[in-house]
Parts: sequence; structure tokens; C-alpha cells
Amino acid sequence: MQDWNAMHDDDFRMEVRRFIEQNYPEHLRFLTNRPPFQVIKPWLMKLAEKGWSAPHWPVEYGGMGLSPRKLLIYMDEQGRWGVARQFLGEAGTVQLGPMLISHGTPEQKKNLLPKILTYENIWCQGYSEPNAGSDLASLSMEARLEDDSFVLNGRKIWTSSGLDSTHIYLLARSDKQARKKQQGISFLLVDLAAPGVTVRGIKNISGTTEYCEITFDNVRIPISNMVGELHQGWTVSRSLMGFERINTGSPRRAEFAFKRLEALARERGLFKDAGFVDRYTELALDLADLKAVFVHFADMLCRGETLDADLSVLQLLSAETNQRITEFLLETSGELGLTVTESDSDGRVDALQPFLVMRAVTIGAGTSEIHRDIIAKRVLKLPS
Amino acid sequence: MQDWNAMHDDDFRMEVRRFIEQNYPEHLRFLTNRPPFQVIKPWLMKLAEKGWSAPHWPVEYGGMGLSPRKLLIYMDEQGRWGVARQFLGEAGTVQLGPMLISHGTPEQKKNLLPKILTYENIWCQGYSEPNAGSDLASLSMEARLEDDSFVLNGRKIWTSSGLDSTHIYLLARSDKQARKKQQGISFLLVDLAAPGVTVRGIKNISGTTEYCEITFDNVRIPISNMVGELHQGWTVSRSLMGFERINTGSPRRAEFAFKRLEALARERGLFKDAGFVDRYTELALDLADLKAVFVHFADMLCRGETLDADLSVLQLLSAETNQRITEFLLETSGELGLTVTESDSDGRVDALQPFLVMRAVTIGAGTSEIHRDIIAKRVLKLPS
Amino acid sequence: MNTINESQSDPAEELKQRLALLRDSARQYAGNAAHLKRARALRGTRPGHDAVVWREMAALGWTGTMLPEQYGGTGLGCAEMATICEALGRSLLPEPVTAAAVLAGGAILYGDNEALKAKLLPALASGDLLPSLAWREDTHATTILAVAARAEASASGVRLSGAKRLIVGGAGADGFVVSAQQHGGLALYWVPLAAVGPRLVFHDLPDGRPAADLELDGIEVPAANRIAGPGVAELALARAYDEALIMTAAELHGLSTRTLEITTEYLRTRVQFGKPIGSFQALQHQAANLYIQHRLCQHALQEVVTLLQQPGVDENVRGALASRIKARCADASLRITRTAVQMHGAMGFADECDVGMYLRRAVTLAAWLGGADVHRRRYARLALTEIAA
Amino acid sequence: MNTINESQSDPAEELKQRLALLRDSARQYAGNAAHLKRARALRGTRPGHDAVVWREMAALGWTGTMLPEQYGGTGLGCAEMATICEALGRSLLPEPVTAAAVLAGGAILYGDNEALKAKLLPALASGDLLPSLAWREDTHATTILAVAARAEASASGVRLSGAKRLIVGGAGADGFVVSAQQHGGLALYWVPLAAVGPRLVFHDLPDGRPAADLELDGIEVPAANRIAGPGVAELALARAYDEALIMTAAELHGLSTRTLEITTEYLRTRVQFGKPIGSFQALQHQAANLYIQHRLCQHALQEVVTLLQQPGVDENVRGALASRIKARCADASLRITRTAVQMHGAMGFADECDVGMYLRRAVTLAAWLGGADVHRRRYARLALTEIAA
Repeated sequence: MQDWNAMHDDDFRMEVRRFIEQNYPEHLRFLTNRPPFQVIKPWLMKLAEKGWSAPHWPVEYGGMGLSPRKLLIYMDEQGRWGVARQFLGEAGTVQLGPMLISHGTPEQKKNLLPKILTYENIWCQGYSEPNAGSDLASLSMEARLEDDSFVLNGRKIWTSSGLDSTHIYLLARSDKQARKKQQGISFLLVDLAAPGVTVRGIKNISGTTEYCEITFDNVRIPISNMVGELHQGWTVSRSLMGFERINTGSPRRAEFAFKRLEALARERGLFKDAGFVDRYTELALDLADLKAVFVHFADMLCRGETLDADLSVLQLLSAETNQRITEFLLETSGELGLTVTESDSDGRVDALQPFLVMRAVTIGAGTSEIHRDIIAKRVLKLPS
Repeated sequence: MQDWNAMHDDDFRMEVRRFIEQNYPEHLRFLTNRPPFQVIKPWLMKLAEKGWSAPHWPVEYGGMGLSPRKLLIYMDEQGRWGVARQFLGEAGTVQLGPMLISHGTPEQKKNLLPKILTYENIWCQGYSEPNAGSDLASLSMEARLEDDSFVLNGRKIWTSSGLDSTHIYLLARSDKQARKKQQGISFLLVDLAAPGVTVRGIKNISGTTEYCEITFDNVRIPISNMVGELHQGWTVSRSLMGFERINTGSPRRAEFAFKRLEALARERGLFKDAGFVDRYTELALDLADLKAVFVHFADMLCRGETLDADLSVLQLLSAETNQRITEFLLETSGELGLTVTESDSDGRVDALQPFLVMRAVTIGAGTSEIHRDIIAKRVLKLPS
Repeated sequence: MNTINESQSDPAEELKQRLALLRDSARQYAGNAAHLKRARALRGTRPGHDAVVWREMAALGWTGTMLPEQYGGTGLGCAEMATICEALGRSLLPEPVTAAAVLAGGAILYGDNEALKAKLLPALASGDLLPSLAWREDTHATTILAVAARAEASASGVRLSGAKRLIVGGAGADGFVVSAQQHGGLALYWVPLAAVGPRLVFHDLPDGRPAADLELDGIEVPAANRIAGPGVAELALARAYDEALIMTAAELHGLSTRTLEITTEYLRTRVQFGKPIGSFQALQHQAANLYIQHRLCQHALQEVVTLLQQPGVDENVRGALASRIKARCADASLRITRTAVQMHGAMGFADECDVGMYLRRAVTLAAWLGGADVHRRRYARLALTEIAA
Repeated sequence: MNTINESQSDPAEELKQRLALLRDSARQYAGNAAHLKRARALRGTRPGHDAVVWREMAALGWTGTMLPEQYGGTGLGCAEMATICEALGRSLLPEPVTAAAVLAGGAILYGDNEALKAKLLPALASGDLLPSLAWREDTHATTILAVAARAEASASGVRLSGAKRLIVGGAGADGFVVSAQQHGGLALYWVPLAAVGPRLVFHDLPDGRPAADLELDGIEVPAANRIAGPGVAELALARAYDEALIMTAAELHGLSTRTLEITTEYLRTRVQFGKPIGSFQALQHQAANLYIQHRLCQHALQEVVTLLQQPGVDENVRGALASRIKARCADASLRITRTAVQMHGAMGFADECDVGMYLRRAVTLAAWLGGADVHRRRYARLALTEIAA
């Protein structure tokens, strides 16, 4: 077994770079949106064969066991080559895996982890409900304990990649009498093929069906599908650290969008337009400084420090810089933007898709409002 | 007595224009800040001699008795010629006069109104207190009724033009037992020369002493100095309508600031700088559209309609457009802005003073936060 | 410009009452919830609108609002038409009223071919004809007068060459007003659908409505189909363009207004953390900011159309006013619809939520005929003496 | 540029610890509340700073931080100096450390007159000398190399002509580094105060500190006073300028940080409507926005000074980094101090409230050596290949 962490940084970087350059499909470079599973699958299988599906998992569970420092190099090289940001959708490797590794039973680890790595099981996340969005802890999906089973009833919504998935991990209310709304919640694993599960795709504003609504009608699952203790699901779901959390603040997508802007400007000769250049430069500097903020948090990770409430600064900045860039991209494309509504596979500069896709970044991983609340209350200690 | 309202609009406009052009001092045109009383006094005396001190007061009280329509022409001509915005400071003509006319006793009207018109009495407004700013109704200044007198104790602050004034009208708490904080307040008139009154100037950020703190230490005033009913002062102070309220939303100051920007751009040859021109044009359009909003409210006045909560839209827009213009003026002046800190009497383009003075416009007549609250709750009917 | 009307009498009041009547009737028709459902269903289809509704609109007088009575119109002005367009914008009606009645219709009306006017305009007013203006070639051109297409004399009349793009309303058009260079300058020709043959290609705009590209090579029309020759054509195009800008601004204003209504209603009713989200001050202030943008559009639009009701408005003044209002309404509508999506949370990102349709229509109309950046610069050239000089 | 350091060992950690020590000691000295009172009292006075404090600062090593040990300095880099300047900015210390030690000192150090260096630099390090750089002529020039002043050979050495403006720190200077054109190009001369005579005029900067204008006509200095001749002078000026930009950015960052602390404290304690105003979500979110700006500055500054600690940084890279950080900190500090005034309500508008002093210092330092707009454009020329080309 290769000990990646023992390698010199430069050698490791070159090894990663070589692999990516040799295996990543050219036509999928620098996408601003996340490709569907079927499109990205050949690359994922390449990663799986190489044993690189889960760079951050410990070696004993089939991961690469990378230190934060090596992990950041790994991400850095992906960004450099324009590898599609696959992690958010792959709830299995990024989210569920680490939670199982900390909280799962030996059986759960043995049975589930290998199938995540090979994409035999594709997991999605079932947290949000129609009446539990920003206020996640008010979720009402019911998990009634009957003998050795839970009986699930309720609805999950805004589940990413639900149509591509085979399984879902979710939070459900196992004790309706609990005093605080964060209590009485259990963390459960469900096969989407189970009787009583209905998956309905939700078309989104950008025309793709990235989200789902999943209905559970008396779905019965064995109690062994629970991760962590009974009624302690909230804690399990909050246990993600470091890499998994910093990932959503990565400036990678903003960089990809900025490359589009650059290409558009070149195509239209806008670098001769002083008014354009002023605004372009402002965004270039916003991006440069966003990267500096990212490096700060990445360095903290490398030093083994805990990422705290002020990670919201990175997430907000990243999301809003992203939006500013794609809004300017759309504005700059002018009437050209009216003529390209489909993906950019023909190499033309598409402004509409990035603009629409990025509408979600200030909603998905906590709304901007929630992040500002966190900064005000937990970082600046302003009163309630 | 001239009936101005019977005149044709054009004739009236020409008459006003002629008077202004012949009498207004050239060196005081297009000031972005309000000149001290002594500086503007010669012009005010000209107005008083002409009988034009109070264009909006009824003729029977010495005003011009202008209809809203004629009043707006009067204001329009002042703006066109760059007449200093004198009204806010002149609490006597703009604020107190109309309140006395509606709520004063015959004696109060007879004794006080003429002296307002001749500037024999200069009035200032005593509303804010150290702990009652945005939350004005929580004022705590005490007015204890003893026989035929009130005994005043407390402190008023942020009183505009206090050092130039001879008298103050104020709100004080006459009934500490009142159930709501808006109740138990009386509206009182005080001679600043009375024993126990101390006036201290407060130097402001722009270097002038426009505001005062006034302390009242057992100041005794006769009960006849009360305007309106006992404990009903809040209502008296809220009774201003129309012209007095629209005045703070006038785009005049924003226009004056924009003229500065124009002069600076001409001086520096910036109209050849496409990046500058883009931002300049944006502000030109903001100003044009702000004027359209003003015209809407002015038209409402002319039609005799009541100005409502949504006047906050005009006040906010006017204040914030003002600030955007003066911020850009400062930025554009660059290091030149470091060399001119005094008033612009030497004809050079000063950016610092307008910038600093305009810091107050989103505070003074209700903070921006208060206006946004009003729009959200009273116009958009959002829940509390 | 004085901020006060000079005159003593009050035709403004009269106009205001007429507009209120028009607005009520237009809103009543367009506000029927069936229209929004229809607009949703028609996305991605051809011609992307409903011929029956088009005729109903004509029957209501909307396609002939700005046409003189001699051509079957009602001879009203920009203010009345803007009121109608605002109502159409509110409900996202897919029928190409601005493109056909204002842009193409205006180009015909302001031309100098009386015979063609007598033939085409009454048909437009009655709903029997849907004309479309084929003007754009380079998607980056910032003026309607940038034309490379050519018109040359041929045996049977005039032969056109070149290509036109992004013809809004072109998928259901009965004929095209085509701009082309000829000896002496720019001219406009009427090309009936029958002469077009297989030369039309369609694609979807961001709002799901179709636009057409038109290959001109090989199209021939009689010389009598010349709508306007050199000199007249430029003026006709410029005026039709300015009026279409204003109507597009009115549509944008209408759709922002409706978006704001939908969103404040959502803020009042959506509950999170145990209370309506509209009780959170941060959202209240954002809503107030949107409302301010809305009011800027409302009063600026009112000023612009009122000024244009006067006879004999200078061409540069008209252009500046048109660009000013297009820039304002484009910016405001994008900001309002973007924020509306954000305020709706994940729901706002779903296609089934109406605010997404409003955003996509805003994106489309904001860019069509030039975006805010283009029009701010045009305004500067036309209205700011320091820059024009 | 890779976002990750390549090397395995951790000199970064070592630097970090050194900086923490420096920061603590600088904050301890500068954080004394007496300094802010002093700064308030010194506004509008001449020389506008305190000679005793200047010597104390020298004794702490601050005026010699970036000077090599051979000249009595401590031979440290931009990172260390920025840490000190940040502490000075926090407390609005009026002593012209950046202007004298970094800008003027750097111009001398990067010149090639060893004899002058040996004489002047140790005196700067020890606090015996306060030099000032007289470079600006036209207030609109956007480069430090725009010089019209002349230096011509005379009987007794070199005669200067022309005029310099806006010399920050000039009111207490013991001598001036003057840029002037001579045969062959730009040169720098040392002009001791004694040679200046009555040619200095002072005026107040927005923050109340003085700046000097200097009439050069008639000033003569020995030829040996040439700090740098053609070729060297340009490089020396450019480097000193870039370093001064970074230190000014650090001062701005320090003052914004402190402004934010003062303001959040005010939000926690000021009560209106029966609760602390900091509990209003609208103000909370504004405060969060300011905090984000603060963090952008903090991490960008850290990146910039870390990159400049490397030996042999390319001149264009240095210039781009310096302009990038000046632009960011200028913008952020203006936004933070403006909003701080707003959040303090009427109190913030009073001269007796400290936030007003912070705003005025921010206005001064943001504009000094070029504002955000100037530096964004310089960054574009130096760093963005599409634009430089």
C-alpha cells in the first residue's frame, strides 16, 4: 500500500497531475455546473479502479488516507485541470462515509463502505423537508419504532441527485415527545428500492432535474439501519469536519466562471473597452482575495485546527463572488446570451447556464441569511 | 395683497426667478452644505422684506399662501439657481410656524409668528435626547407642572443650529405615569435666555458646529408656553404635512453634489475616461429617476392628496443617492481630495466637505434603518 | 428640465383617468390565472404563442393602440400602450405584442409606402397579420442601424442577401420587415412568409419563447414591397426601436411588480423558526430595497411616457428617454427577480415555482434590444452634453 | 499560482510566531489609550506629531525594521513591518512611520550612494533623523515616476527647480528626498532641512495631520547629495513606493479592525426600543458584511506579505501585489468606517466620537499614494496579461 503522506509534496502533486491529465475527459473540463452521474461515470470508475475514490478516508477503509495538506494538493490539481466538482453530489464519499467511519457499527462499515467506493451504491442525503428548510431541526418525518424495525412516513425534498441514487441517509423524528427540536431525531439508512418509497424529480430553474422529492409511505427498515444512538441523529449529522465543510467554500467554481468571462471578453474584444476592464479587474481582485481567504482555512486544516463558525465567512464570500461573476457574465453576454440556452458542449460561451446554476449557491449549503446570522451572533457576539 | 395663486404658473415662475437672481449672493450658489446663519442672513433679510419668508403659510399670518403647485415652482426656482437649502435649519418657518397655525392659541400666533418671519426669533427643535434617538418616544426630559408653570429638567441633543437660535420648541414628559410612551408628552416653547438653560455646541465630523446639546436645569416656563393640549405633545409634533415633509426628500442637494462631480470631471479631463463615464452615467440616471420620484410626490401634494408612509421611499432614495454621488466625488478627487479641506469659497472643487456633510442624511431625518422598517411594515405589510 | 408642469389646465389628470381604465381592463384580461399556466405550457413549443389569444388581444384594440384611426387603430400614444404592456408583463403573456405591434408595426407605420400601410396595418390592428422585424445580424451590434444585408434590383423586383438573427415573434410571423442596404443607404422591405420558404430556423430564448434566424439569400420581393427607402428607413427604424424599448421596459416593470407581490405574499406566509420569514428584519429590508427599485421604475416610466405624449419630441430626446427607461427597468427587474428566487429558498430554484419563470422572462427582456449597459452608454451619448461632445 | 505551499518544512510557522510577538509588543505600546487622545489633540498642529514618541518608536526598532543590520536596522521584511503598521493604524498614531521609514527610508536604501546611506540610515534607525520623500507634483498623476522638477549642475553642486506637493510627514522632516529630472533621466537628491529655508508651506490633511508643499527653485545641494542617478532612481522609487503602499494598506487594515471592534461594542451596548441595537437583524447583517470585508483584507494582506518575504520577487509581481492590497484595504476601510459612523447614529456624526477620526484617517490613507481605482488599474496593467498586452 502506497503511503501518500510520506511522499514529497511536489512528487505527490505530479503524480496526481499525471493521473488527471491522462484520464479526465477533455470535454468535461471547466464545467460551471455539475454533470449528471452518467456523464461523469467513466471518470469516477477510473478513480475507483485506481483506489482514489475517497482521498480523505483512512487507508483501512479503502481511502487514500491523505493528510489535510496532501488532500488540498489533490483538490488543487483537480481545480487546475478543470475537473468537475463532483463531491457535493457524491454524498456517499464526502458525507456518509466519514459519518459511518466515526459512528457506524463494524457491520455497517464492512457492508457499506466498499460499495460507496465502487459506486455500486449511490447515496443521497435526506435532510430538508417541505417545512424544514433553513430551519432544519423542525423536520417532521416520522420514524416509528416497532419491534426491530422503524416505520417511516413523511416527505424529503431538495434531495440532490436523488434520481441517480440507490440509497438515502436521512434524519427522521423517532421521539415526538422530545423537549428540544434537535432531540428525538435518528439517523437512518434506506434503500430507495424499498416498498413505499416514491422518488419524483424536481426540474429546476436551469432546466435540469438535479433535485428530488422522496415520499415514504409506511416504509419499513431494520433497526440495524440506524447510525449512532437512538434519538441522537442530529449529532451524527453535525459531525462532519474539516475537508467536508471547507469543500463548499472552494473558489473552484468561481474560477471556472471567471474563465468563461475571460473567454467571452476575448471573443468580443472587450479588453479594449475601458469600462469593461474596470469591472473585470474588480472581479479579478475579488477572486484573488477570495482565494487568499480559502488558503487561510486550508492552512488551518493542515495544522489540524478546528474549523469554526467563521467558516461562514468563506462560504458566503465564495457563494457571493460566484454570483457576482456569473451575473456580470450574463450582463456582458448581452443579446448573445439570448441565443445559447443549452450546455456549452459546442464550445461557445454560455452565460445563461452558469448564471442560473449559481442562483442555488446562496441557498443550498445554508442560505446567505443563515450565514450572516452565524457571523453576527457566533463570531461577532452580537446579542439576540 | 398679491394673490400669487391667481397668477399664471409661468408668470409666477418668472417673478420668483427674477427676485432670486437679483438678490441671491453669487458666492453662495450651489453649496452642498448649509451655510451658518450669519452668512446667509443678508439673503434671509431680503426675503423677509419682500414678505417671502414663509411661502407656505397662509396670507393672514404673513405667509405667501402658496398652493402646493406654486410652492413647488418656488422651490424649483431656488434649486435651479443653487439657493442654499435653508429650510431644515429654519425650524421656525418650516416646522414651528405651521404647528402654531394649527394648534397655537390666538395669543401664541399673534406674538410668535411675526417674529419668526423677521428672524427676530430664531427657533430650533428639541426632540432628540441622549437615550432617545431613533426611538424618539422614549424621551425622558421632565416637565413638572407646578401651579401655572412647568419646571423643566433634562437634556436635549443633536439640536440643529442651536447656537444661532434664540428659542427652542421641545417635547417633554409631563406625565410619567402614562401607559404608552407616546402619551404624557407635552409640546413646549422655551426662551434659550431663560435661567437654567445651557447651550453647548457639538463640533461635527465635517468640522462645523451645527449641532448643540442643551441642558435644562430647573428651567421655569409659564403654562401659556404650551402648544396644544396638556400631554398631547406627540400629536402636535406629528402634525406636519405635505411641504414640510417632502422638503427633506428634495433632490436639490444631490443635484448640487452632482454639479461638483461634473466640474471635477471637466477640470480633470475625465470625460475621456470610459471607465469614469460609465459610473458617471449611472449616477446621472439615478439622479434623473430620483427626480421623477420627487415629481410624483410633488404632484400628489398639488392634488391635495395625503403623503403617506411611502414618502419614506423618497427620503431614502434621496439620501442614498446623495451619498453615492458624494462618495464617488471623493473617490474621483483622489489625492486632490487631500489638499482641500476647507470650504470651497475659492472656487476649487472640494470633495471632502460634501462627503462628510452627507454622512448625516441617512441619520438626521430618520435613519435609513427606520425608513426601511416603515416601508416593510407599513407599505409592504410584512408581519412583525 | 423643470420638474413642474407649466400649464394651468390638467390634461395630465385626464390622461391618468384614461390610463387607469385601460390598466384595469388589461389587467382583468391578462390577470386570468389561465394565462400564466398557458405561458408555462407553451415554453419550448412553436410558434410559442396562441393565435386565438392574439386575435382576442386585437379585438381589445391592443395591436392597434398606436396606429392612427385611418389604419384601423385607436391612435393613442406611448402612455396607453405602456399601460397595456405592463399588464402583459405582469402575467408573462407569451404573445409578441411589443415585437409585432410596436417594433414591426412601427417600422411599417413610420415608413412612406402608403399602399403597404393601407394593406398591412389594418390587418395588424384586426389581428389578421402578425409582422416581425428582422434587423439583427451581429449579436454584438449595439445599434439597430448596423446592417450588412443587401437589397439589389433583380429581374422581378428586389433580391435580398445576408442573414438575420434573433427575430423575436418570428416563429408565428406572417411576414417580415427586413432591413437591408441598397444603393443610397438603408431600406426596409416587406417579405411575406410565402416568400421565405425553408429559410427560417428556430431556437428557444431563455424564457422558452422562440426566436427565429432568417437566411435572406435567394429571397425576392416586388419593388413595391419597399416599406421605406434611404433616409426614411433610418428614421422609421429608430423611432420603432425607441418605442419598442419603452414597451419592453413597461413589460419588465409589470413583471417586476408582480414578482414583488408574489414574493411579499410568500414572506407573509412561509413559516420557519416558528414565524413568518417576512418578520425577519434582514428580509424586510431587502424587500424594502426591492420596493424602492420598483418605485424608481414606476415613476421614471410615468415621466418618460408623459414626456413622449407631447407632439414633436426631438429624436435625440426620445432616444435618451427610451434608453434611460430600458436601462432602469432592466436592472431593477433582474435584481427583483433574482432576489425573489433567493427569498423563496430552494422552492425558488424549482421550475414549478413561478418566480423562476419571472426571472427567465426578465433575463430575456432585459437583454433584448440591448441591456442596461448598452443603454446607459447610449443615454450618455444622446443626453449628456459633456460626453456627446 | 498554486494555493498550497510546496515545501515540507515550515518556515511559515516560524514567521507566524515572530509576527505574533511583534504584534503583541506593538499593540501594547500603541494601544495605550493616551495615544488616541494625543492624536486627537495634535490635529491641526505643526509638526502634527510628537518627537518624543518618534524616538520611543525608534527605540522599539520600528523605524529601522526594514533596514539592514549594517545600517543599524533589524533587517526584517514586509511581513514584520506590516504587523507594526497595523498596530499603528489601530490607534491612529500620528507619527509618519510609513512616510519616513518606509517611503523616504526605502528611497535612500535602494539608492546607490553608500556614503549617504551610512550617514542617513543609522540616524533614521535611531530616531535622530526623520526624512521625507518629496515626489508628487501634479495631484492627478497616477505614477510616482511622473516628475517635472529639474536638477542642473551649478557652481557649488546641483541646483533644483520646480515644486513638490503633498509631502506627508514633511512638517516635521529633517530633510527631503527629492526626485528630479537631470541629464540622462530621473535622479534622487538629499535636501537637508537647512537648505530648504522658507520654501515650505503646510496645510491639513483630512485627518488633521499636516502635509507640506515645497518650492524647489533656488535650492542648491552638493553633488554628493545624489542618492540615486538615472536607472537606479526609478527602481528605488518604485520599490519604496510599493512597500509604502503595502504599509499603508496595513495601517488601513489596522484602523478598520479597530473601528469594527468599537462598533460591535457600541451595537452591544446602545439601547433603543428597549433592546441593544445590535440585536436588530438588519444591523447584524450589516456588521457581518463589514466583518467579511475585514477578513478579505486580513488574509489578502497575509498572502501579499508572505509572498514578498521570498527573495528576488519580480518587480511587476511586487507592484501588482502592492496595488492589489492597497485597493482592497482602501475600499474596505472606507466602507467600514462609513458604516461605523452610520451605526453610531447622530453620535457618529459628532467630532467627539472616535469613529469620525477613524473615518477621516481612512479617507486620508485611502487616497494617499493613489486610491482604489488607481491601483485596480495599475494591477490590471501589471498582472492581467489580457490587459497588459
